[in-house]
Parts: sequence; structure tokens; C-alpha cells
Amino acid sequence: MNFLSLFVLVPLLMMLGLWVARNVNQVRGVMVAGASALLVLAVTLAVLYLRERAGGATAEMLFTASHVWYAPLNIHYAVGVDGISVVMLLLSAIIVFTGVFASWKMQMLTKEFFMWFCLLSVGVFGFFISVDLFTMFMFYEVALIPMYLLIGVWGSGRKEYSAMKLTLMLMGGSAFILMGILGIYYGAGATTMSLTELARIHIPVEWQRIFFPLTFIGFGVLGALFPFHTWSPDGHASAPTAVSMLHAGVLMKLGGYGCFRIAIYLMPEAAKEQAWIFLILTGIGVVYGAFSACVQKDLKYINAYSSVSHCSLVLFAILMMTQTSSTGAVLQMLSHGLMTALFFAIIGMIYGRTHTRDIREMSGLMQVMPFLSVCYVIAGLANLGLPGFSGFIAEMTIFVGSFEVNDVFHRTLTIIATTSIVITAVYILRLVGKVLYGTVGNPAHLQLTDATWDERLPLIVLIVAIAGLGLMPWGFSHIISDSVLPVISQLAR
Amino acid sequence: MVQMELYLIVSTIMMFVGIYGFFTRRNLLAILISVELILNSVDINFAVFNRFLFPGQLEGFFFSLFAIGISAAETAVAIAIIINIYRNIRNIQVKNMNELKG
Amino acid sequence: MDYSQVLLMRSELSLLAVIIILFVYDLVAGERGRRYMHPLACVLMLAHVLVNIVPQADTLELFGGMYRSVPMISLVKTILSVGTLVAVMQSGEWLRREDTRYKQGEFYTLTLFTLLGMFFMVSAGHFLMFVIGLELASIPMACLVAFDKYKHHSAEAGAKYILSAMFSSGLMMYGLSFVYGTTGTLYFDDVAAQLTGTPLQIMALVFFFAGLGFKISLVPFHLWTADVYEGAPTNVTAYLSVISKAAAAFTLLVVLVKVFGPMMAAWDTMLFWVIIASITVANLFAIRQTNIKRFFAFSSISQAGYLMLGAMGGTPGGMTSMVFYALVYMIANLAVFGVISAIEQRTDGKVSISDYDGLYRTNPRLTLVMTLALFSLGGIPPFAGFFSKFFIFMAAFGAGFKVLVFVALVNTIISLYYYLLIVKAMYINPNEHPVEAFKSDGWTRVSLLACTLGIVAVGIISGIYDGINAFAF
Amino acid sequence: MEHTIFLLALPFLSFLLVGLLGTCLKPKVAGLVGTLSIAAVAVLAYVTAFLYFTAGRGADGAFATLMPYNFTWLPLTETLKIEMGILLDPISVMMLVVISTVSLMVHIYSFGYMDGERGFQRYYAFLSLFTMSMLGLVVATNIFQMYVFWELVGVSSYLLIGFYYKKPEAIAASKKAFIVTRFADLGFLIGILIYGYYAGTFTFTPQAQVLAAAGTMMPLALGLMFVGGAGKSAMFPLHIWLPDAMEGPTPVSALIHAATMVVAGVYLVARMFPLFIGYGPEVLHLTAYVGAFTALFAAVVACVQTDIKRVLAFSTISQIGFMIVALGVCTSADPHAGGLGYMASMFHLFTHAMFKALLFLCAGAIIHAVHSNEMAAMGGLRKYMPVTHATFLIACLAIAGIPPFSGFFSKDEILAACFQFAPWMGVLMTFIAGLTAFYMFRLYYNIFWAKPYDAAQAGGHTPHEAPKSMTIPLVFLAAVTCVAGFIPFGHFVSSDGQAYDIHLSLPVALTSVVVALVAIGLATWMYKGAAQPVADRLATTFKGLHHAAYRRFYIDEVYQFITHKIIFRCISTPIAWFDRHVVDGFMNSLAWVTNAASVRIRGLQSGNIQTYTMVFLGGALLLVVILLLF
Repeated sequence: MNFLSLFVLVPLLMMLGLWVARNVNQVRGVMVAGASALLVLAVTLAVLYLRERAGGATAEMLFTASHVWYAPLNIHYAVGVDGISVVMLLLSAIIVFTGVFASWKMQMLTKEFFMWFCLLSVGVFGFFISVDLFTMFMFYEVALIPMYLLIGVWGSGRKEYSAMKLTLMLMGGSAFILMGILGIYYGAGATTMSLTELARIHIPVEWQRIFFPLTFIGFGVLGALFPFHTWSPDGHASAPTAVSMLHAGVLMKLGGYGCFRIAIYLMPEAAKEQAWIFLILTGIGVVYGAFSACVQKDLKYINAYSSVSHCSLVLFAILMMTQTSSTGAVLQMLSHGLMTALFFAIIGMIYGRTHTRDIREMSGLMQVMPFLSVCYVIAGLANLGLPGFSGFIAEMTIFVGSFEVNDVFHRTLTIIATTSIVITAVYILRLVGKVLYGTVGNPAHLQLTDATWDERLPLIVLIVAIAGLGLMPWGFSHIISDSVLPVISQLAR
Repeated sequence: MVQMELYLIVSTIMMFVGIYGFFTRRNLLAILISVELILNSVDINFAVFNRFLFPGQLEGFFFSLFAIGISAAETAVAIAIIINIYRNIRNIQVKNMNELKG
Repeated sequence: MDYSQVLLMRSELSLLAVIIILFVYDLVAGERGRRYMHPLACVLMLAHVLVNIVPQADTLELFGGMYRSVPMISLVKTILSVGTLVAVMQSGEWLRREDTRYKQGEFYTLTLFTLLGMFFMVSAGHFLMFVIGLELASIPMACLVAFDKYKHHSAEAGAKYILSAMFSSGLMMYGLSFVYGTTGTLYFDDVAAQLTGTPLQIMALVFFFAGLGFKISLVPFHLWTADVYEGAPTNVTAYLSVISKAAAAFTLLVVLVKVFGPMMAAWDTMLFWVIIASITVANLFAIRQTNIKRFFAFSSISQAGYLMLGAMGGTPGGMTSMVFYALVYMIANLAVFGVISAIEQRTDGKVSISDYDGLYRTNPRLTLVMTLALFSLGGIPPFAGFFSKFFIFMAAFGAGFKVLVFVALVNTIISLYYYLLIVKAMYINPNEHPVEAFKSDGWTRVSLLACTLGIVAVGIISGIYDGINAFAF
Repeated sequence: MEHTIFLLALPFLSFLLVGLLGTCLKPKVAGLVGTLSIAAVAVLAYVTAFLYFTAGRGADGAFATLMPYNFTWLPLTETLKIEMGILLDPISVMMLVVISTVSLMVHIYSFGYMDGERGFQRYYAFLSLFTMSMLGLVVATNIFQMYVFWELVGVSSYLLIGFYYKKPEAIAASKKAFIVTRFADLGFLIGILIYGYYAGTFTFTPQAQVLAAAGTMMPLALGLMFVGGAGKSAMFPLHIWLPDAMEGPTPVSALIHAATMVVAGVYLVARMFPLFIGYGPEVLHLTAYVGAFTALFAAVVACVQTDIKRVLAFSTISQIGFMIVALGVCTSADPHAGGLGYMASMFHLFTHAMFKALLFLCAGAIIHAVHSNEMAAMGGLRKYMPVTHATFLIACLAIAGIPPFSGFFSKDEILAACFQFAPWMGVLMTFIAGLTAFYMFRLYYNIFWAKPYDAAQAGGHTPHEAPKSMTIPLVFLAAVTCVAGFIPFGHFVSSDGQAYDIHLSLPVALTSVVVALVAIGLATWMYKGAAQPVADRLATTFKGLHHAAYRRFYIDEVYQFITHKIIFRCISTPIAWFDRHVVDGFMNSLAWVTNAASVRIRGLQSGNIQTYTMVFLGGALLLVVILLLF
């Protein structure tokens, strides 16, 4: 048993632990223990990975293990990680860890909430450790379905509608993905489901032309590809805090990861042919999401549209297909994951106090909850790409990488995409100005209290992570760009 | 010697008379009778094919025999159920048999 | 011809033994003895399953080819027996009721006779055998559907079932008469050698297909399904929706491949349209249902459409996937109907979807079973349904039916939608008076536990699929 | 020079310490931590300057360019990488001195000015952050590092302008400042992207042949970079944020919006000067025109403003215009032949930083005393605030260009450079210099002379001299202003690195002094008395012009229109609507269609067994037809 499987086993054990837990404290105990274990595991993995690489390991995937699962169908339970998965696992572990604390005060059906939460984690971790198409797809879907109940039962607002919409749209996406996976499998001669092996097989270009768009759109739905992003605002707005965090923070990254790892890696010829279509869509998405965010009135909607913009940037960068832009895409996934989780955590905490997310009904929160407000400002600044935070390095890597493509079309799109950093500033500052600054508009808000320790902890962890990535990006950039290389060289074949 | 086609015409007519009856009768028993017509046309078909086309064997005849038996069994069960319906609602009109729908 | 050959029909014989024992026990046992009828039936069925748990490894051909058995067929019989065992286990509570207690013996014998009919049907090597098996499976089924004889719905459903069944078998036999007329034989192997695809044979194929399509309830031969499922006693519905369907589907596959193999292009086209129609129409109907049994009727029609994907192209992989799909579907659907039946018995016949509102608050475990079963039906990993759906899509895709797979996949979204409606009802919808907390009897609980284990494990443990695959032909 | 790392590390640590501990620290302690760290930085900066300039010139006659630190911060492509490091050359060392000096003065001054304010700790944390960023900006080893710190100074400016976060004006001003400069930075960023691609490096010294191959892209890149510089340095039409930025605490205005951050654009152009001269002289001249127009525009507006900080703000804009013009009129890298402007610009930057900081700090002291920014609330303050009065006057004389104060020397060099470039430019700039003298003395008289102070109007409050912590910086800066002009600046900084002797060009100097004196005289005549009949009459005669100038020529309204009407109403709102109703509506309509279809077809399941069998047979026959036909 490869130790990567622990990433899946730990959440499963957590579910078991929850099953036998008798009261809220035991539930919390299980969750904290498990989430910490995952965090430690992820850090250990990162360290081991770096050591292996430093020791000269050149294989594309490290720590690989493969067990035959469905022999007649060439399905294996195959795991392995490269730099991209390592950072994604790290991200997921951080978000799961912070998510646990963000839902510390969960009142209703605590145990069940965390059980579904753990199932979600199983899917997320499983997806990132898998290198077999089937296993990946399975974990992908495992990650999607708990969302329905998590939003539907524990959400707020139009939760049933949002939950259903989110689930169905994402499942629609996964139907496309399944189509794409089958296309890849049969197009490559129906001999293997392993990513690395498939990459060595040339899938006929006519097949690619059909199945590349299917796969890309399929993953794109989760990656907030315009115009398939509309689940995101409603879904995120209705979801409970920890779920928004995990969903926007990690799950949306599954989309970008899949686009990169499956769609482009395995079908490079079609990717090159059709990239322009999706580049236009993502280019629109980047600006469109940002503009939409400018006039939203609900804190979560603002962040959701902001996520649309940022996640579109991920796909945009992937489609630019240079090593630098792809590195930037992964950095952006990492960075957006952390930032948006931070945002959702804070919004959840504010909402828990004010019971409203309408920015017109709040003002001057800086006075009553300085800690949360300062965190919000930090998150906002990180979001608008301030140097010193992760957003900056990700965006800059993307822009520089995108600018490497020397033709008018790509250049124009790149410049259009860069404008998003200004629009981002507009909506972030508008929000900060309206909600946090000024005098307290609602007298009832004067009675509110600032964050408690269980709320401070996740925020601090996330901010440290964001700042750490933003201040010391070179290590991450190296890990990622080395791992991006196989895909890029695939494109050159 | 009567031509095989004539038998087939008869059986086909029986078949479609049965179908027509099934579609138009209002009474469950009448419908049952129509089904019997359908089944009997099948029997004729088998017998005729056997007799005219494959005179050396008995497969068709046997099939007819079994089919007759089966249709008898079916009719018996059907009548039992119809009687049950009659006991429940004192009526065996098809129009009263549409409580389950949608 | 040697009568010792009869002894080789292991599963049929053991089933017959069970039937006879139960029949005799029913005759001799008095009022008090009937109390042990249900345990006895369960134990005997279990014994039957255990006897047949290892599929017969050799190929049999008895009675001059009328009856034949290959390991796959033996395996299918075992699967059907297991399903029947579960269905029987779940029906204990219902049968102990005042109005059914005195005739529970009939239930067992009738049920098991239909099973026997299905055994003959799947083992048939000759159309006569096939027809007899089919009718043996249908006629007692009508009695079962009309089992609640003081309920008009039950009787109405029974009448609809038997009349539809007669019509469809009439049409089917009419088709078979053309097969006979054009080929001069009814032996599967000989027919296959003679088929040339003349218009008459195409008509025969369609009529034959319609007859089995009726049993599988494929659109447009499905209209009886919802009414009968709604009207029949829940346990019978469970049995009807899984065992009868699985047996018919498997038989259809075998006959299409073995007998109508030369006309593959024709039946692929036919299946193509029928599958699309089944999945789509059933999904559309299911969305608006308010009665949970009716709802699952449409769900089962849609599932039947997916099931038939495995027949596309008639590949061995397709057969494996189909059997696997049937197995998984059977487990999930039995779990669903187990829950429905348990609730119906405890609440005096609540079968409306809105009765399930807020069920989670009072009966979390039952809800969990239902949820897992629904997820499995909807094809959500890590539950078995995901695997079976994936494999069946894979098989159909591999056979070259990409568009069909795509349509089916798009439809999975709709099906997920209505499955989630039930989940939503149970978890989210508020309810002033939810079903009160209760504990079902041991047999039901064991059966539900078994189903849950099956839902969780059948996909993850690849051995089951591999085992089926080893026998595919 | 390894110690230079502390120039950045100390303020950063102080920021972290004060920022993280926040209110756990006593206000005084927080202030002390910040001030001491900046004092250390200042000492370090002087030591650095001393060591650097005494180390002697290299073989080529220029001071060596040192890079004590430079490491790869973020590798991008094979050739491009963002490095972080410290670059020491004459202008960066000069900037170190300027920034650390002004910053230290502001830190000290703020002890008095911000005394008792809520958020004292936050204030010092932000000041430290700003100082760190600004120092990082000037020592940047490559354009991208510059951009990084460029953004950081932007954000510290944002935070400090919005320091009084309960004041709606402050919030709006901070937002405006950030967004406008951010918009400009977009140009900067795109410029960097183009530069990076075509120069193959982000450093300031790309290979000449690579650049030559870039063709027209290099002027484009430089022009876009200037857009960024123009935003930061408040060049027309991106100047609108700076007057509003005065909502921040006055010491902040002195530090950020007068002395240091706003000259970052000038510094950027100076830093890229060799490239401008080499590959885009026409872009450089374009900057000169922009600078000249801005200088004129701002000077005119400054003449009619009544808020003293606004006057100073427009004065700052105007003076930065001077610096930009000085750079822009350069035609070669040789100070003796058309390259004088470079040195002049840097010199003016240096002197302006000192006297403008002084002006702002004085204004702070005044505001501290009268609790108002409006000239109307002042007048006759010279009796109450002698130190402030004296220092303010020195600064006014300096900015007006009266010898021997520092402004005279630097402005004179600029004018000389302008005359070298084109006579009309020289005339124009001389005229603006006169305007400067005029509005500065208008300000001076209105504050310290004019009507006697009316204590009753201010609620019985008598103004008094500021505390020591505030006056000491004033005196120090005034002293610097008095002597800075005699620094042989050309020996340290010049366009080709060679030592350059500043020699006054007599006609130019004379003209400018005369013009300044006339302007001062005019101002004295108009504004010295309690009643100002001339000024009032002028205001009524040229009502339209006066009003337009007072409203800053409606540029803000144009921006309002663009942001609110166009961006929010015409772009964002329709997009949001489109998203909800068209894109999302499409997805919802899919669901709606499915549902509607479901409702429609329900009737097919009629419950009638005969219908069922009809469908059954019909379906079968249809299949037969399909199979037979296809």
C-alpha cells in the first residue's frame, strides 16, 4: 500500500470515527485530529517530494503505485504525484483543516455534516493522487455529490434551488468528462487508462477534435468556464461556510487540473487547434466575472463572481500553453484557493453575526469586529494582486507567460485579461469601503463581537499561507514548472 | 387442396380482428375474448406453417398445443382477476379501470 | 435421452424442492404453523442460494437442446435467486398482516414459480421452452400483482398486467410463427443459421422484441409498468421491478446475440431508438410523480434503458456489463423497495413522496439506506451504481455507439435530478408530522443491511465484475 | 555595502512588529519602535551615501553601480525572472537619503500630530510599511522589482489616506487614489510585459542588439511605463487622485503625497533614462509636453483653491510637472549637450522633497492649531505660531525660486534645460514658475497675514504653537532647505555619470528671479490685507474661469461620469443582468423545458389499458417501419 493512499484512507477513517462519535466534542476531536493528520501528511509529502527531486528523481510521477482493479477494462487503482498534485494536495489539506475550524460552531446535525464533508475530502484528495483516468473520474464525482446535501441541508437562502442547480450543472459537466474519458480510452486503442501511458499514445486527431472540447468543457464547468459558470454564484452563496471554502478553494481547482492534466495533456493536437475558442471564452470570463462582481450586493456573490474571474484566468493561462503560463495557472489555482477560502471564511463569520450579507445593510464593521475586518482587507488586497501575497505572483506569472505567445490574437487577449486587475481593485475597494469602513449604520451591529479563537485560527493559517506563497514563491514556482514541462513538451510533439 | 395463403389470410384476419376487438371493446371479458382470437391466430399460423412448409416435423404442432395450454392458463387467471374486480366494484367496464394513471 | 439428465438441472431442481416443501408445509401447517412459514421460506431460499452459489462450470445441453446451461446462465440464476431471497425476506412483515396471513403460502409458491419460469426462460435453447418459461414467469405474476384482493388498485393492476401480458405474448408468438415459417425450426442454433433478414423476419424480430420489451418495460411497451407497480403490493413490485426485468433483459440479450445474431444491424438500430426513448420518456415522466412507487416505476423504465445499452453490439464486454448492471440495479432497487415497504407497513400505506418529507429526523438509518440506494441508482461513486453505469457506457461506447452513450449520459442528469428530489424530501423538506421512528423486523433489517453492503462493496470489490466477465460469451 | 539590506529589513520588521502586536503595544511604544527603526535607516542611508560617494569614481569617470544583493525571487521563463535585490547608483543613493530623511522627520512629527488618535499603532505600522516599500522601489535592481514595490507603495498610500476610515471622504479618496493609480499601473504592467518580451530581461541594462531588433515595440513599452509613472506622479489627466488624497493625515501627505511616492514616476523615467534616450526620445519629449501641461494646469488650479492642503497638492502636481519636463527635454545623455535636464530633475526632486515636506508639515501644524483646512478659518497666525511662520516662509521662498534657498538652484537648472530644448518651453516654464510664486504667497498671506485671527469664530479657541516634536522637524527641514541649494549636486548625479559643475546661467536665473519677485509682489498686493478687493474683483470678473479652476476644470466630474455612468451603469449592470437572465436564464430554461415537457406528456399515461396496447402495437409497427426503411 502506497502511502499516498493515506490521503484517502484518513478521511475514510474520520468518517468511521464520526460514526462512533457520541457528542459534539468527540466529533470535533475526530475532525481536528484527522484534518491535522492530513495537513501533516501533505507537508510530509511535499518534503519527501522535494527530497526525491533534489536526489535526482526524474520520473514524471513520483511515489507511484498501481494495483490492478478491473483487469478486463484495464482499470487500475494507480496513484502518483508530481509537483502540481503536491501543491494541490497541500492546498486541499490546508483548506480542509481550516474548514473544520470554520464550521466549529455547526449546530444542526453536526455529525452528518462532517461525514459528508469528509466524503468530499475523500474525493478531492483521491482526485489529486490518482493517475488513472477511471480512478480520477470516480474521485471527481465523489467530490461532487456531497455538495448537494451540504448545501441543501446546511445552506442558507435559496439553498434547495442552488444545491440542485450546482449539482446538476456539475454532473452535466461530468457527463461530458465521461464522454471524453471514453473517447480517450478507445481513441488510444483501449489498452490502458493510465495517464502517463496514454500520454505516450497518439490519439487520432479526428478523435481528439471531438473529445477534446467535450473533456475541456466538462472540466471547464467546474472550472467556471464562461458560460457554464452560473452554478457558482448561487451555489457559493447558499453553501455553508466550510463548504464554500472547500468548494471554491479546492473543488473548482479540480476543473483546471483536469483541463490541464487530461484534456490538454492527452489531446495536445486538438488542444492546439481549438484553443482559440476557449481562449475567447475564458478571456470573456475573466473580464465578465470581474465586471459582474462590481455591482453585486451580496458578499458571497461578489466573491463568487470574483472566483469566476480568477478561475477563468486559470483556464486562460492553461490555454496559452506555455510553460510559464501553465505554471502561473497552477500558482493561480493555489493562490485563488487560499484566498477565496479566506474570503468565504470571513464572510461566513460576518454573516454569522450580522445575519445579512447584503452590503447595503452593513457598514463600519471595522469598529465592531476589527480582527475580521482586517483579515477581510488583507484578503481583499491579496485578491487584487498585491505583491507580497500569492495573487500577485500567480497573475504575473500568467501574464508574462501569456505574453510569450507572439501573435496579435493572444496578445490582445492577454491585455484584456490584465485589465481584470483594475476591475478587481474596483470591486474589492468598493466592498471594503462600504462594509468595513465608515460609521456603523445599524445600531444593532454595535453589540456584535469580534472573532473567537476557533475563528481566528483558520484565518491566520490561511493568511500565513497566502503571505508565505507571496513572499517566497520561488520554491513553488520551481516544483510546478518542472512538473508542467511534460505537458508542454507533449504539446510540442 | 386449399392453398396455404388462404389459411394465412384467415389467421391474419383473426389476428387483426382480435386486435381491433381489444382496442374497442368496453367490457373486460370481451377484451379477453379478443386476446384469445389473437392467440388462436398464432396457433393457426404454427399449424399451417408446419403442415405446408415443413411437413416432416412436428415442432409447429407442438408449439400450437402448448400455446393453447398457455392461453387457457392465462385466461383462467385473467377471469379470476376480472371476477375479483367485479367483486370489488360490481362492474367490469374498462372505463372504470383507470384509477391508476399519470 | 436419459432421465438422469434431469438431475443436472441443479438450480431448477433445488428451487422446485423449495417450492414443494413450502407447498406441503402450507398444506399441513395450521394457523400456528404459518407463523414459521416466513422464516422457513427464507431459510430454504438461502439454502437454495447456497447450493447454487458456485456456478456450474460446465456447459449442459439437455432434452435435445431444448434446455441448455452455460456458466453465465447459471450465474444469472444465482443472482436472480439472491434477489428473490432478499425480496422474500422483505415481505415477511407484509405477509404477517391480518388480511394476507392466511394466504402467505400462496405468495411463496407463486413467487418461486415465477422464478422457476425465469430459470427456464434464460436456459431455453428452443423457442417453445422459452415461451413456456416466459408464461410461467408471467401468469403467477399476475396473481401476485392482484394479491391484495380486497384492494381495487391491486385488482386493477392485476387485470392490466394480465391483459397486457396476453397481448404481448400473443404478438410475440405471432412473430415467432414467422420465425418458424421462414426458417422451419425453433431451435435457437438452427434458427440462427437460417436467418437472412427478410422483411418477415424483421417483423418477427420486432414482435419478439416487443414481447420481451414488455417484460423489461422498454418504451413503447412500458405503459403498464407504472400502473402495475403502483397497484401491486410493494413487495411484489420490488420483485417485479428487479427479478423479472433482469431475467428478461438477460434473455433478450442472449436471444438477440445467439439467435438474431445475423440481423445485428437491424436490432442495433431498433435498440438504439428504443433505448433513447426509454431513458428520455421515463425520465420525463418520473419528474412529476407524486407516488413513490410510481416514481420508481419510471425510474425502473429508465434503468431498463441503461441496462439495454449492454446489448448494443452484442459484445462479451457488453454482456458482462449488463449482468453487472442488473446485479447492481437489483441490489439498489431492492433496498429502495425494502425501505418503501417498511414505511408502508408501519404507516398504514403511506406511499406518497411527500410522506417522506423530513424522514431523516425520525429514521436516519432508513434514510441513509434509501439515500445510498438512490445514489447508486443515480450513478454516484463510490457506490456500485457508478461502476455499473460506467462499465455499461464503456461497453456501448466500445461497440461504437457514441451518440447513444452521449444521449444516455445527458439523461443521467435528469435522472439524478429526480433521485435528488427524493433525497431532498427526506433531508431538507420540512414536515410537521414526519413518519414516526420505528424499527422494522429483523428480516427486513438484515436484508437492508445486505443491500447496503452490496451497494457499497459491489463496485469497489472488483472480483464480482471479474467473475461475471470470466463467464461472458 | 552589505549593510544595505537593513534599509529594507528594519522598516519591514518594525511593520510586522507594530502591525501584528497592534493594540497590544502602548501607542508611544509603537511610535518609538517605528521612529527608532527609521532613525536607524536614516543613519544607514547617510552612511551608505557617504561610503558610496567617497568610494570614488570608476575608470569611466562614473560612480560604480553596485548590487550588493540580487537573488531570483520568482523564475518565470528561461530568460525572464523577477529578481529582488539592492541596486546602488547615484540616483538610488540620493533617493535613499531623501526618503529616509523625510520619513524620519515625519515619524518624529507624527508623535505630536497624531497624539491621542485612535489607531496610533496602525498609523506607525503603515508608515513603516510605506518606508520599506519606497526604499525597495528606489533600490530595485530590475523593472519588475520596481513594479512590486510600486504596488506596495500604492497600497500603503491607500491605507494611509484611508486612515480615518470613518470619514466618508477619506474612504472615497483612498479608493480613488488606489484605483486611479492602479489603472495607470496597468499601463506600466503591459509596458513591462512588452519590455520583458522584447528586451529578454527585466533588468535596466538589456543588450543593445536585442533592443535594436525590437523596433517600435521599445518606444511603446517605454510609453506605457510612463503611463504608470504618470499615474503615480499625478500627471494630467491621471492627477485627480492626488488632491483628494489630502484626506489622509497631514504628515502622510507630506511624506507620501509630496516628497516621496509621487515622485516615483519621475524616478522611473530617470531610471529608464538611458533607454528613453536611446530608443524612444520622441516618447521622452512627449512626457515633457505632458509634464508642462500638467504643471500649468495645476498651477492655475492652485491659484484659486481655498483648502490649504489642496493648494499644496496642486503645487506638488505642478512641481512634479517641472521634474518631468526637465527629464523630457533631454535630447542626449551628455549634460553639456542637451542632457542637463536629468540632473536638474533629480536636483529638483531632492530639493522639492525637502521644502514640500516642510510646507506640508507646516500646514499640519496650522491645521493642528486651528482645526480646519480652509483659508477662511485662518489669517493672522504669524503671531501665534512664530516657528511655523518662519519655516513656512522659508519653504515658500524656496518654492518660489528666490535665492539662496534650494528651490532657486534646482528650478534654475530646469529652466535652463528648457530653454536649451526650445525657447517657448523655457518661457512657459518660467511663467509657471511665476504662477508658483504667486499662489504660494497667496497661501502664505492668507494663512499668516490677511485678517486677524478671529478666536470667537473658532469657538473661543486660541491657536498656539505646535509642540516640540512637531517644530523640530520643521526647523530641520527649513535648515536643509536653506543649504541644499549649495550642494554640488551635479558631482553626484548627472546624466552620464560624469561630474558636472552646476553653473548658473545668468539670463535665465535673472529672469526667473525677477518673475518670481513680481509674482510675489502681486500676491502681496492682492492678499496681504484683511480685505482683498483685487482678488474678489478678479474672481467676479472672470467668474466662469474662476469657478472652473476652483472646480478643477471638471476633470473629477468626467471621471465620475466614466466610473459611475459608464463602468457601473453601462457595463457592469448590463453584464450582471445578462449573467442572471441570459446565461443563467438559459440554464434555467433547460430545466424549465424539461419540466414543461414532463407536464405535457403526462396525459399519455391515461390509465386505459386499450390506449396502452395501442401504443404498444403502434410502437412495434413503427419499429418495423424504421427497420424496413432504413
